[in-house]
This record gives sequence, structure tokens and C-alpha cells, in this order.
Amino acid sequence: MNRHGFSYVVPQAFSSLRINGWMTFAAIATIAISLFLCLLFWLMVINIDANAEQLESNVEIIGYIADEIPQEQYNAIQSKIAALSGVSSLTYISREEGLQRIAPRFGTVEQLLDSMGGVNPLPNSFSVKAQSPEAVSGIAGQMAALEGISEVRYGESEVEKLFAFTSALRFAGIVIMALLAVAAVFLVAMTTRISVYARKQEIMVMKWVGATNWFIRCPFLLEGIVLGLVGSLLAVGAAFFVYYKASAYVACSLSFIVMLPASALWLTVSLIAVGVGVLMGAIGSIVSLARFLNV
Amino acid sequence: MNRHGFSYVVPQAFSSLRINGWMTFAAIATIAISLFLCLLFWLMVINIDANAEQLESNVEIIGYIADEIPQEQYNAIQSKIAALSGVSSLTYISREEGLQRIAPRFGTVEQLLDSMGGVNPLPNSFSVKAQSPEAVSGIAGQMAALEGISEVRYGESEVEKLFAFTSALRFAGIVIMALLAVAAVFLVAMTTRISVYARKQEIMVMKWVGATNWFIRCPFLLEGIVLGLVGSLLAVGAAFFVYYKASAYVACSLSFIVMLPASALWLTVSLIAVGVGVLMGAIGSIVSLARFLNV
Amino acid sequence: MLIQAVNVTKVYKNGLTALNDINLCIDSGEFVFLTGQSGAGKSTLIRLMFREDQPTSGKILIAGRSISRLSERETVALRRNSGVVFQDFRLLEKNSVFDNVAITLKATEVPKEQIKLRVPEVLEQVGLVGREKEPVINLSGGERQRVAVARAIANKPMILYADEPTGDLDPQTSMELMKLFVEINNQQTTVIMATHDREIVNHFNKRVVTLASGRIVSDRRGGFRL
Amino acid sequence: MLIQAVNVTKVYKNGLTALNDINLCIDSGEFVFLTGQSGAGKSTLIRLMFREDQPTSGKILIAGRSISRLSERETVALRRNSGVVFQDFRLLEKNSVFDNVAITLKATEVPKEQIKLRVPEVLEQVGLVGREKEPVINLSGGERQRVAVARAIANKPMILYADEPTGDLDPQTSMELMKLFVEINNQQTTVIMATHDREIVNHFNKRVVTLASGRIVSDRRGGFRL
Ligand SMILES: Nc1ncnc2c1ncn2[C@@H]1O[C@H](COP(=O)(O)OP(=O)(O)OP(=O)(O)O)[C@@H](O)[C@H]1O
Ligand SMILES: Nc1ncnc2c1ncn2[C@@H]1O[C@H](COP(=O)(O)OP(=O)(O)OP(=O)(O)O)[C@@H](O)[C@H]1O
Ligand SMILES: [Mg+2]
Ligand SMILES: [Mg+2]
Repeated sequence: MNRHGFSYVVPQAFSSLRINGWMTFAAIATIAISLFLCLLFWLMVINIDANAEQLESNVEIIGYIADEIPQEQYNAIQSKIAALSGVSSLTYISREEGLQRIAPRFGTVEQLLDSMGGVNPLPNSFSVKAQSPEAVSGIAGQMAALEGISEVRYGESEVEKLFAFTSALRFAGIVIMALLAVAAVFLVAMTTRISVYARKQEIMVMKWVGATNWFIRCPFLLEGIVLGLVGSLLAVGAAFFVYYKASAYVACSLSFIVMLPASALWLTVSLIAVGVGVLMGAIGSIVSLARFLNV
Repeated sequence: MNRHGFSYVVPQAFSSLRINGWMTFAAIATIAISLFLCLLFWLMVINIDANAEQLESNVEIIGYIADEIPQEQYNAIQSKIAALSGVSSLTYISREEGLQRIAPRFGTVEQLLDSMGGVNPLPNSFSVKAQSPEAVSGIAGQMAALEGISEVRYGESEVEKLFAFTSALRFAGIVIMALLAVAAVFLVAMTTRISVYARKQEIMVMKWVGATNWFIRCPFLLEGIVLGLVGSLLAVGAAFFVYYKASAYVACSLSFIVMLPASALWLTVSLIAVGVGVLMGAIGSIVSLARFLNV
Repeated sequence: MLIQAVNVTKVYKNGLTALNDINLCIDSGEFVFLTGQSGAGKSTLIRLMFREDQPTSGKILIAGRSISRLSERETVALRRNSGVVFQDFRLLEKNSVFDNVAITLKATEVPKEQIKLRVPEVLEQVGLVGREKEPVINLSGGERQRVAVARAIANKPMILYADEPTGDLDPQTSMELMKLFVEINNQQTTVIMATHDREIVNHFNKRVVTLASGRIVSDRRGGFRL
Repeated sequence: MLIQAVNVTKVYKNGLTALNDINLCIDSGEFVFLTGQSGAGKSTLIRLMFREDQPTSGKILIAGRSISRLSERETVALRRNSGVVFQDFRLLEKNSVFDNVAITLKATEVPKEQIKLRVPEVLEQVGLVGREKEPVINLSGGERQRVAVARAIANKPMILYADEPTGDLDPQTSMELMKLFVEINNQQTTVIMATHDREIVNHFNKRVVTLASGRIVSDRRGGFRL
């Protein structure tokens, strides 16, 4: 195609988008909505993964040290625990520290001690954190078998609940994401096909008067790309705006949830989303055109 | 329209759906997907409301009774608390019962008492439940002001977290629901409009040869209704299938979440969804047709 | 007096005056040729009589009734009594010949059995026997034109408007079609036919209305004038 | 020998034999009328020469080269050297007259400035001066036909195929268009024109090829035969 060719091809793509008026708007809007929600769920899944890992491996395994064990053997026990596979951190917690940790539930430490006749009922203990949530129950079992450890506790039910909840959420998020992606693909395919059908006559005339296939293809390709580009840019913009707002909200009101900073995500996510959007638009229009070009 | 008229009108609607082949499929699929997700979020919002209400009003407000208050005055205090607005239930918890309630965190009651030198540090208390989550902090404040109550405790931070979390989830659910509803409306409007445009020539010919407006409108109306009906039925079917599966999963793995039984919801939700779907289809086709019928 | 045009002027939106103060009376059962150069306003006049469009000023009376303000019911009645062969055919290209002709009868809600009898009848009259199932897109230009004629006459209209119905036909087929029109005309149908075909106009000794630039420049029985 | 048809047969998918063993030679610079009854196969023959469709058997040579298997490049070259007036015009109704004519030049990637000069030129030749901006849908039948002609001749093709180009034109305008065709023919363009117009064929003493039911039944210089 020569430069004159281009000067006809480019304006045509835009005029077609303009002429179809609200249909173009509706198409872009639906594509943007589906991509936007798709992105939101993607971001949600990413964050669930991050949170679940963090929360789950944050679970504390407490091993109470039997009262009869003398202080000198503590080191030996500590190194045995540290040697267990999957242990990420290990802290010794004396009975006094233990009391301080539970005291807030009952008042001050003094009040609590007072009310207990000055006797601290808690044993000394080791607090262990696991590298991965899956390791938690294994570590707990092995610790319980160690000599000198009287009892092992960890939030069994909470860990399971959390695990079940986050994996359910993750699964739902991925399914919804996939559905919305399918909808977006259908929408782009429909829109480009409609556009091709609406200009079927024009395509035929161009063939008959000797236009090359690329001359005919170009405006449609451009139109498809613009559609995909605008749709995905809107979606990415909206998704990160929402993500940004949500991060701020979560940071102050739901601080137990950790959200990955937008700055760490936006480049990859936007590139993928815009890339997929543009590619879909381009493929959609080329495929829709194919059967008209074999004349 | 006479009965012969009908015999032409009905097959035409279906032939049009059939001829458009995968476009009809894509249209129904996207409409069904958006309605399906819209319904899921609607069901989610309904359940969040139910759960939040239940969880939030389940929060226990504990009022500790000052040690110096004699047992005889307990009744007077109890009736003062009961008179506070928003109180739904009120139970007296003796120090022994209180110990039993916290004991599981430390072992058996005997062990706990033993380790505290046989002295139970807890005071007697009243446990209050609020009618609504909003009433909780009011009740707590008023109780604290009562003579004879030394201290009031309730899970302030948990209530706030829960409140923030559920209301954020609820808000997100409603926004997503709205976006998907908008997408569904656009999709139905686009589909019916495409169908009308594809048969513009036929509509004009029918006008010229003396068809009544209703004769022309009927196939489109039917087509729109079928589209809306099939789309919304698929969506409702899928949504309740998922809901049913999710209920089962939640019941065994996430039992802390209460899900309303599908049987209590499906009739209203399906009727509304299918009604809206069919209405959208009908309105879409009538509106798209309008400008061609003023000839 | 079946059709009466009184001071009819049609100015299109682009400012072009297609018809300029037309006065015309056509009796029931007449056969009228409309002639005139390309762009003279023949099709416009037919469009106004058929109420596809409205005059800018003046009025058109059919059977003594002005057709400028009709209810939907009346418009439908008017159209059911008129048959039109459009200059550009306006057939449904993807549909079969049968469907294209049957649409006139379907729209008037005639029972299916009657349609099955009537359609082959008119197709025979226009010389398209055996092509019922062919999609119109497979037909030659002249064959399409005859389908358009068949559609227009299928429900035996009181008035038949034919806009250049022989433009794509060879002289022999044209003559056969004209004989059909005359036959229909003999059965009391008023025929108004726009044509450029000098031979046809000269052969049939009918009333000829000649338009030039939107005005009637001659209205007489006999041959072709421009 | 510019165009040569060798034993060309065209059987459509529905089993109809539109062309039956056609042999035809057309020299460069010739002016050929194709006549024959409606459905005889005139348009089909033009479609094959223009490579809109392929023969079922036999072959068509243009400038000595068989056109049955061409690359995209060669097809484009063939079409750029041919102009076609389709029987059903195939104009873009919503586009302006200018755009409809300019499409031929745009497709061949002619600079804009040249298009702006050339389009008014051809519109003048077909008698549509000043209608450039009008959408085709606003034109009368005969005006549309002339836009179709203008589009076909805009890029000065080597071969001009015209399928019934005067069907919607009055005798006077037809004659002017014919004079234009003859003029183009005098500038070495080969013209192949399907027509039913007895007057035109009789008036110009050119080669006349007559088809009947897909066969060539006469090929001679002179008047109209059926
Ligand atoms: N919708 C329209 N908008 C604007 N101008 C129009 C419209 N329709 C027709 N015209 C113009 O009005 C004039 C008369 O058109 P009309 O179709 O009546 O001519 P005609 O006599 O039928 O010509 P032909 O023999 O070529 O069919 C023409 O110049 C045409 O360009
Ligand atoms: N695509 C097609 N499929 C099937 N049959 C066809 C197709 N195109 C044309 N025909 C048939 O082939 C025959 C020749 O058609 P063609 O268009 O060549 O005729 P023609 O000589 O141009 O007639 P006219 O003067 O009416 O335009 C006709 O009977 C027509 O019905
Ligand atoms: Mg006309
Ligand atoms: Mg033909």
C-alpha cells in the first residue's frame, strides 16, 4: 500500500466507528465492563494469594514446655524444633511474657495476677511459625512428639476455615474471571462481525474495482484494534482507580487484609490486558473479514 | 391479527434466531453470563445482609458487676439493663459460669482454678445481646453509666472490622451487580437492534404491501422475548446450581458463614430475573423497531 | 375520479423541487403511461400516490379522500388496495421467489392454502414457472424484475403502480408483460406505469402523461413525446 | 486478441446451465453488443470475463493469459484494467455520488488531488454535474445508473463491461450515454455491453452477439436480432 492508500484507510476506520454511534458506544462499554470486572477479579485473586500465604503462614504454633523440664534443657529442645522441616521462625516465650500476651483480655497484668492470688498458671513455651500453611499441622504433630513438650496448640479450626474460605474465594474469582473473559471475546467477535456485515457491500465494491486485500483489511483491522484498545484502556484505568481507592480503604478500615501496592502490579496487568484487548480486536476483524476476501 | 397472521409470525421469529446462528448463540451467551454474574452478586448481597445482621447482633456485651454490690441489688440492675432500648436478650452469668466459658482456652476448669491457687478472678456479669448491630455501642455506653457495673466489654474492634468488611463487600457486590445489569441491558438492546437492522428491507416491504404494525412487530417482539427468556433462564438455572453447590460447600467447610436456603430465595429471584429479562427483550425490540414503523 | 392530485408540489430536503404544482385526475380503470426524462419526477409522483412520501404542499385524493392524514388502519387499507413495482425492485434477495411473492398475501393474512394456489398462478403469468424455490439472488436482472411484478399483482390490487417495469427486459418479454398489464387493466384495475420505452408507449394507444422538471408538459392519448 | 472464451460452460449450483459451450473472440478496441432474452446468460458471461465467478469448464483468456488461476496480485491487476457497470448498479446507497465514483480511484491508491480533478470530469460526462455531495439514495433510478457508469469509467479502464446500462434511462439520455461509450471506445477501450434496447443496437452499426439459453445463436455486425 502506498501513502495515498493510507490516507484513505485511516479516516475510514474512524468514520465507521463514528457512524455506528451508540452501537459503537454500547460495544465499547460492554467490552470495557467485562474486561474491567475481569481485571478486578484477577487483582482479587492475586491479592488473595498474597494474603492467604501471609495469613496462613502467620499462624502461631505454641508448644508448652512441661513444667518438670529444667531450664538447661530448653536449648536442646529449641534446636530440635528448629531442625523440623518447614519451620520459619522460633521464639521462646517465658511464662511471664505469656501472661502479658493474654492479659489484655482480662485487664492489666497486675489485676490478672492479683485475682489469681499472684500465681501465673501458664507454662513456658516456644512459639513457632511455619514457612507455608501446608506445613503447619506437620510441624505441630512432630513437636508434640518431642520429649519435654507437654502440649501443642495452634488455631487448627481457624487455619482450616481460612484455608477453605480463601480457596473458595480464589476459585470463585477465577471462574468469574474466565466467564467475563469469554464474554469479552464474544463481544469483540460480535462487534467486528457486525461492522464487517454492515459494510459487506462496500467490501465487495472495493474488490471489484481492484483494491488489494490489505487495502480492504486495513480499516477493519484498525477499527478492531481501536475497539480493543479503547475498551481495555478504559477497563485498566477503571480497575486501577478502583484498586487504588480500595487499597486506601482497606489500609484504614480493613487493615487485617494486606493489599499488594498498585505500583507493583499495574505495569504487568495493564500490558497483558491491553495486549489481549488489541489482539482480540485485530483477530476478530481479520477472521470476520476472511470469508469476504476470497472473491 | 387473525389466526393466519399468527401462523406466519411465530415461525418467522424462530427462523430469524436460527439463521443468525452463532451470533444468536453469542448474544444469548453474553446476556446469560452477565445476568448470571449479576444474580450471583445479588445472592451474595442478600447473604451478606443476612450474615452481617446475624453476626453483628450476635456480638455479646459483657457488663461486669462491681464486687462490692450485694447480690440483692442484682435484680434492680438487671431490670435497668433490660429497659435500655435495643436490648434483645439479657443473661446473668455468675463468676463460676464465666470461668467455665473461658476455661477451654487454658485446659479444664479444675486445672485453671488449681493453677490460680483455687481463686476465681472473674466477677459476676450480665451478658447482653443487641437487637441490631448499630445498637451495640449505645447499649454498652449506657450500661457503663449504670451504678453497680464496674466495667463493660464487647469486641469493639471485631465488630468494627466485621462491619467495615461486610459493608465493603456489600458495596462492591452492588456496584458489580449494577455494571453487569447495564451490560446486559446494552447487550439486549444491541442484539435486538442488529436483528431489526438485518431485516430492515423486509420490514419496509411488509409496510408497503399493507401489513399492520402489529403484524410486523410480532416476530421481533417474540424474538426479543425468547432472547430475554432463554438468557435469563440459563442465568437463573446456573446461578441456583452454583448457589446450591456453594451452600453445600459452605455448610461443611465454611460453617461460620450462614447461607440462606435456596428454597427461600429462588422463587422471588427467578421471577424477578426472568421478568426483567423478558421485559428487556420486549422493550429492546419494540424500541429498535419504532423508527421503522412510522412510515 | 379515483386518483386526484391537486396543486401537488414536492420539494426534497436538499432543496430540489421534484414536482412543481401538479394537477392530475385519473379515472377508475384507466391505463396511464408516465414518461419524462431521467429525474423528471415520475417516481416521486408514484411515491406520493402510494403514500411512501408526503407532498410538500397540495394534496392527493384517492377515491375522494385526502391521503395526507390517514390513521394506521387507513394507510394499511390503502396499501392493501395498491400494488407497486418499484424501479429498484426492493426484493428480499436471500428469500425464495415464492416467499417474495407470498409476502403480499401473508401481510394481508390470507390463509396458507390460498397462498399456495395464488403464488404459482402469478408466477406463471410473469413467465417464472418452476423457479419458486430459487433465492432471488440467483436470478437474472429480468427475472428479478418479473418477481417484483408478480409481488405487486399477487393480491389483485385496485391500483397498480409500475415504475419502469420493463427496464431489464428484452422486447419480447416486455411485450408479454405489457399484455398482462392490459389484461389486468381490463379487469378494472387502474394501471399507472412509468416508462422510457418508446416502443411500448407507441404500441399501446393509451393516455400518456409527460413530465419535465417536475411539471406536466403534456397529457394526451397516443405515442411517445419528450 | 484481447478476450477469448474457449468452450466455456457455466452450470450453477442449482443445476441450471447458464452458459453452454461458448466460444468467442473479442479484439482489442472492439465494441460488442450482447443481446438475448431475459435469462439467456449475458450477465453470467460478463461475470466470468470479469472474474467475479469461474466457469464450470472451458477457459477465458485475457491478453492471452488464462484467468482461471490468478494470484491475488494478478486478480487486482485484471480488475484495475476493467470497468464494470453492474445491472443492479451495486452502489453504496448511503455514500455520496462523489464517494461512489471516487472509490475506483481510491482503491487504486491514486493521490487525492487527482481524484478531486477526475471525479467531476466523469460526472460531467454522464450529466450529473453539481450532484457530487448528494447521497445516492436521493437519486432517481436513471441518475443512479449514470453514477454506476461514472464509477466504471473513472480510472479509464482498458475493458469496459456494461450490463444493461440504459435500462433506467429515457431515449435521449440513453443516446448521450451511448455517445460517451463510443467516444471511450474510440480511445482504444474495448466495450462489451449487454442490452435489450433495440433502438440503440440498430442505431450503432456494431458487432452484435446474441445469446439464447446459454448458447451463441448469432454473431454479426448490424441490427437487433432475437
Ligand atoms: N429522497 C430524495 N431526496 C432528494 N432528492 C431526491 C430524492 N428522491 C429523488 N430526488 C430527486 O428528485 C428528482 C426526481 O426524482 P425521481 O426519482 O422522481 O425521477 P424519475 O422521473 O423517476 O427519474 P428516473 O427516470 O431516472 O427514475 C431527481 O432529480 C432526484 O435526484
Ligand atoms: N448465482 C446463480 N445461481 C443459480 N442460477 C443463476 C445464478 N445467476 C444466474 N442464474 C441463472 O442463470 C440464468 C442466466 O442468468 P444471467 O444473469 O446470465 O441472465 P441474463 O442474460 O443477464 O438475463 P437478464 O437479461 O434478465 O439480465 C438465469 O436463468 C438465472 O436464473
Ligand atoms: Mg424513477
Ligand atoms: Mg443480466
